[in-house]
Amino acid sequence: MELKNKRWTDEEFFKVREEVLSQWPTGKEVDLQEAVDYLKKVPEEKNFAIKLKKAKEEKRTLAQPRAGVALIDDHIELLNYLDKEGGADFLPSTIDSYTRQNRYEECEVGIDESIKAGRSMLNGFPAVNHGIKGCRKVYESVNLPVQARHGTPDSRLLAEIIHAGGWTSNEGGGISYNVPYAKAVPIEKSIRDWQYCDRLVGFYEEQGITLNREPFGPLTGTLVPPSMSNAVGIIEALLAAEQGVKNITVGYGQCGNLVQDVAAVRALEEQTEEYLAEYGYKDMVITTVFHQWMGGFPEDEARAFGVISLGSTAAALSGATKVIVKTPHEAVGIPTKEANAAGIRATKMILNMLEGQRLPDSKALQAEIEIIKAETKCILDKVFELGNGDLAVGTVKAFEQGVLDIPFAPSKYNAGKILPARDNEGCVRYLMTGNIPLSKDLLDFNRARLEERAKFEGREVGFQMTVDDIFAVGKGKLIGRPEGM
Amino acid sequence: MELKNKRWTDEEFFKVREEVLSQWPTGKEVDLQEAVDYLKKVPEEKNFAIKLKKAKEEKRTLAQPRAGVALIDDHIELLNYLDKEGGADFLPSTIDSYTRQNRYEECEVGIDESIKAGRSMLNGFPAVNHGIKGCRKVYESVNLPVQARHGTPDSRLLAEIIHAGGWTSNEGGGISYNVPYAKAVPIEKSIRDWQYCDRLVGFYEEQGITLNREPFGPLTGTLVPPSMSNAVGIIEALLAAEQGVKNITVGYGQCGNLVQDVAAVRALEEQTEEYLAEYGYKDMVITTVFHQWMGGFPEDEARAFGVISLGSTAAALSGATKVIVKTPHEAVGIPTKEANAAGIRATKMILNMLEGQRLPDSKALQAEIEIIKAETKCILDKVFELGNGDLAVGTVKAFEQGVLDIPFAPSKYNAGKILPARDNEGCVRYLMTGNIPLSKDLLDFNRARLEERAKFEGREVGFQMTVDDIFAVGKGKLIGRPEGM
Amino acid sequence: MEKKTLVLGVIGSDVHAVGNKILDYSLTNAGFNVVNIGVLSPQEDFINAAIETNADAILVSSLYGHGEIDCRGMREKCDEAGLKDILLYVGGNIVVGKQDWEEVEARFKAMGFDRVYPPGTSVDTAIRDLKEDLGLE
Amino acid sequence: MEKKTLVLGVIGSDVHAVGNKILDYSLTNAGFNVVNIGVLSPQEDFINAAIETNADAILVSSLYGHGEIDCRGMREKCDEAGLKDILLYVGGNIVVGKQDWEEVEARFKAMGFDRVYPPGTSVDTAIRDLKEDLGLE
Ligand code: B12
Ligand code: B12
Repeated sequence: MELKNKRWTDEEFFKVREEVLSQWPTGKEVDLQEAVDYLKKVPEEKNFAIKLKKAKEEKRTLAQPRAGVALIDDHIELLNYLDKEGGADFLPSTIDSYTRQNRYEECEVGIDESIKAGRSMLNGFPAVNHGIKGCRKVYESVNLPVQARHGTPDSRLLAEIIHAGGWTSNEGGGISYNVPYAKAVPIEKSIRDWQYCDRLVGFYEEQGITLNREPFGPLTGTLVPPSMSNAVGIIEALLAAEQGVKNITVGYGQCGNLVQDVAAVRALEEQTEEYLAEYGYKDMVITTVFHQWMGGFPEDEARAFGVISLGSTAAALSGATKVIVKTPHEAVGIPTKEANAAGIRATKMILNMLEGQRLPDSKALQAEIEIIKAETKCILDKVFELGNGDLAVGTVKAFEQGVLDIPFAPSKYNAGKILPARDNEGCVRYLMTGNIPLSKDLLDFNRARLEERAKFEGREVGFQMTVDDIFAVGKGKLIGRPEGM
Repeated sequence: MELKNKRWTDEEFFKVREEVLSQWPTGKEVDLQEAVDYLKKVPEEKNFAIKLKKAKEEKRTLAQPRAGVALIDDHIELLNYLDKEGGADFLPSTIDSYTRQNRYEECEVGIDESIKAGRSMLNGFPAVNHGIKGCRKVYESVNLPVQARHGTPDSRLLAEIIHAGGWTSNEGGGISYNVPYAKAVPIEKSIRDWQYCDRLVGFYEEQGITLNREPFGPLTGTLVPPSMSNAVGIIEALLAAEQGVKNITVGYGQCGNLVQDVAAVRALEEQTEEYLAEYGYKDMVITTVFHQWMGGFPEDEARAFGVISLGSTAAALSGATKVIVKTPHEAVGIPTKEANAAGIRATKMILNMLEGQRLPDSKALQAEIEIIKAETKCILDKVFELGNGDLAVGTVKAFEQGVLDIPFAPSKYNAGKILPARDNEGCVRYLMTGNIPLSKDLLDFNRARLEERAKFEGREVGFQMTVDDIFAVGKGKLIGRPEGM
Repeated sequence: MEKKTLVLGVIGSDVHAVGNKILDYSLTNAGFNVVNIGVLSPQEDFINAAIETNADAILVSSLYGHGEIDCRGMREKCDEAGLKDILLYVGGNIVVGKQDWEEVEARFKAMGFDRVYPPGTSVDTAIRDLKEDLGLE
Repeated sequence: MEKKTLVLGVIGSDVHAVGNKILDYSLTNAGFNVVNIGVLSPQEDFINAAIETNADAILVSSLYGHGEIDCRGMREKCDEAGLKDILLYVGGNIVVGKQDWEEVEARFKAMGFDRVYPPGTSVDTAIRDLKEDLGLE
């Protein structure tokens, strides 16, 4: 089957589906008609898509943690703790790393060992192994909408099981859950596999059940220039819409300059809507998610609270619909449930205090929005051009040619030619532009902003800036200035 | 001696001084000439006034905690802990409540009991009782500038001792350390006593030693409308300048709406400079201090970190020169040194990340600056009018007539006729305007903003809003909406 | 219902006025006759006001940390003044720093306070307890 | 100075690539010959690379929490493969969650790792230790 950005026919879908469901015994439990009946009974307040739509209408920013452990009962206890003691608005189920690699046998071992050890030996919830029954038990034992959060290049079986299990949102996408999460999965393959996940959601939509899909905005979480992650988000939204997805949350990972962060969210929301309209997708519900700082954290918990809080502030002021919450344990290891709840409480304190407040419109904000949109458009134009109008084909070629290029990604299908660095105000800019097709004006703009910093710091623009910037937040600063500045 | 806003003659000053120094035995140790020689040796980096001036030039926001215990060695240990483990930029010495009431005998008891108990039985450092020697020991044992922070209507002896003791800043003022801190001290008396403190600083200035003075901006810390606290700050700056003070830090306590907070700091700085220039005071160095939320805190430490962080963000974005730091223990009790240092670290993380960033200029920001300035001018015009051009006299009369009126103040010399409440965006507005002389436009503006909230909440504008707003932050919100909103 | 009289104030060298004003407003609203002696009040002022107004209860606030010192001997002084068994409540931030609440409560109960309230106590709690202790409703 | 060869990689199903790229860059800059096998690398890949390049040390990164499982038996496999006494370092976030560091270090030393690094270890520390252990300078 040739890769194309085109809605799969039922024939195509159901043919592949047979194979997917046979990948692990729990696959056989999925009966779409029964699942539709089950999902029809999900009350509005436990439907991810509907709750997001409402939040957008009410102009509120809602909070969601990350969390997942190996065993069902422990996982339920964890989620309810985050609801009750943290005040979470949405619940996650972070999936373990073996499931992400489709290594379900190893999950089985992890589950057994966890039972024996009396504590989780997996870094997440192995949803495929627990099957529909396990997922439904989770869904039925909590009071909030549940989403799968992972990093799985091939998430087809997982998607089947979680949605039939009552989880009304799935994070990921053919680019965002491949390039940062895999070494050797061809882009072509992951796009196709995510078309499947999207088509599944489209199928449910056609049955009158709205489910949410969320491209993973932050990618490698490390100094990704906003226009690059926005371009990826928009592509994934378009690909999803083509398969019939209606409720999409596009995402962005905090960079740290407040104006750039707000501009990025606004540009992302506006351009996503523009592109979806341009390509004829109707009745779309587009919301945004802001990820608190996704790079290296400071080890000290008080400083970590500072980082978490600044992210919450930027999220609120940007008007994002949702914010993904970090914890004071971030730099060290998977958080205890207490640390996780503390992160949510700090976040919600700020969201509550800033409810209804926005960064006022200003020349500076408009200028940054314009820059991000212009850069994004340069990239997207070229992607469409490379695909002769087909976005899926264009995306594959764009990665081959480094037109799409994610900094610090492990994937061998990623060119790895661009390098980011902060300018003198802390905005993330392109230092090495590799093959990204920015106009001369935009290239000059990026360069000039970095030269300004270089001058201020009395050194050359160069990779050392990038390295210093990567360590900066962990060391308590935003910009990696030379020692003693 | 009749109260007038006029520089005291040397004769007047030295006559009163005799009496002041005899209030407690340690007073006799103060020898101005010897003190001048001592202060001349204070290196620049340990001089509060100079470090503030530099920070302003470098456009940086520096952090200062509050802290003080009964015994000298413990106090030194505490301060050095806050420097090393917290990263404080300035050190405080919070003075105990007995000293604030000039009850030095009780301090003596408190010191003895603290020695016996092996822990501080006083809620601050009794600087008068420890005398110059004690203060110098503190100054010499730390690496940062030291300031006295208290709440003392009559701080004359305290001022003599701390400045001679090497502490290069004194907080307070004739209004700000009376009305929120006393029940029965006439405004006339406290203004006169603070003229003394200011004249002392003026004397040092004339000897070539620059010392910092800081009016206490937040007043009762509870929903004080920015124009009221700004008016008080400007009056105290003018009164201080008349006595020869050159280096003044005007202050503001966070209200919670980001635009209003930034506007308030900018209006305060600009108007203070304008008024000082208008009344002919030259070579003034005006800096600003932003107090993190001064009202009731949430008990939960994670939420408290949120409040602290939001305050740090507003401080940084306003461009304030200094921020006064709260701690995660705020709602419960005097913090441990660990909690205090944690508050500083969270604060500095944010200041560092936002270094160089400002809230961009915008229509909304300009509009709020204009409102605050206009309200402040209405109040100040009337104060000058009441005093027939004499600010000191005008201030006394203004309190008598409720032209100056601080919400929730304990002083019987305060009219207590005004009531504040938040508008629908969380800005603090005048709900009951008592006798403050706002123009019709401004009265209408305040009313309209509150009506907007009332409509949104489906209830009447009224005192219940004020009550709800007082509890709101402690309960995790900014605006005290009716239950379930 | 019969109007009960409460003496309200902030003890010692303490100037925290906000809670005091709110308590005054809310207790009055709840139907009590509130005699508010305000901040910076010594024990004597509470006792004198209670005698003068024939009060049913004394509500002591202490916020600033010296509460333990300021409250010592208050029950004895009440007894001496003839205010036998008058209801004595205390609340606010009654000790210095974060301390174990059970211990703090026990210390103040041993001093003769009938009810001891931790930081953040809501006015509703106070009203409920007053009604119970004064046999209202 | 003689160029020492290091094998560098991220073990197991772990995709954290940033630290790996920084280590590669900095260790190369510091004069080492770095053979970087990248993320998602099984034990075998480390060992094969070390044999092929006649390496002096193997630097294992593990960030994602499964480090303890992924590293088990690595020393034995090295021994079997004839990499007798090759220097074995491990670093990153090598266990799940916040744990007592002394215990963690002891566990990995018992597994045969020569040096075990806590989260947030700077590259300078690694370079200093490598120079010491490899007898450089
Ligand atoms: C960025 C990041 C990501 C990115 C990674 C992008 C990419 N492909 O590289 C994304 C978002 C994709 C990601 C995914 C996940 N992550 Co992650 N991630 C981080 C984060 C925030 C920063 C890591 C980083 O880049 N640091 C900067 C670099 C320069 O530092 P470094 O990696 O620590 O390496 C330095 C030192 O440690 C040292 N070092 C490292 N190895 C070695 C070895 C030797 C021998 C020596 C001497 C030194 C040394 O030198 C390096 C350079 O100075 C950390 C938390 C943190 N540190 O703040 C979490 C963290 C590592 N991630 C974690 C987890 C659990 C995951 C996920 C499993 C689940 C999830 N939460 O989504 C997935 C993993 C998927 C997988 N299969 O691996 C956990 C690990 C928990 C644990 N050990 O208990 C962490 C600690 C977060 C947390 N507290 O939960 N992550
Ligand atoms: C605002 C404030 C101030 C303002 C007060 C303005 C004024 N004149 O009223 C200013 C800035 C002037 C101030 C000064 C000081 N403060 Co102050 N202040 C606060 C703060 C932030 C809020 C207090 C408040 O108004 N809360 C809102 C009201 C509505 O609540 P409330 O007072 O707690 O009262 C409610 C309940 O407690 C309860 N309640 C109270 N009393 C009683 C009694 C009974 C019987 C019952 C049933 C219920 C009850 O009902 C009330 C209504 O719901 C608190 C910390 C906090 N809570 O977050 C610190 C706090 C009380 N202050 C503190 C201190 C130390 C001081 C100073 C000594 C030193 C300093 N840091 O500058 C000076 C005191 C000067 C003096 N001599 O008293 C400490 C006390 C420490 C301790 N106990 O260990 C606190 C806890 C802060 C801290 N953690 O360090 N403060």
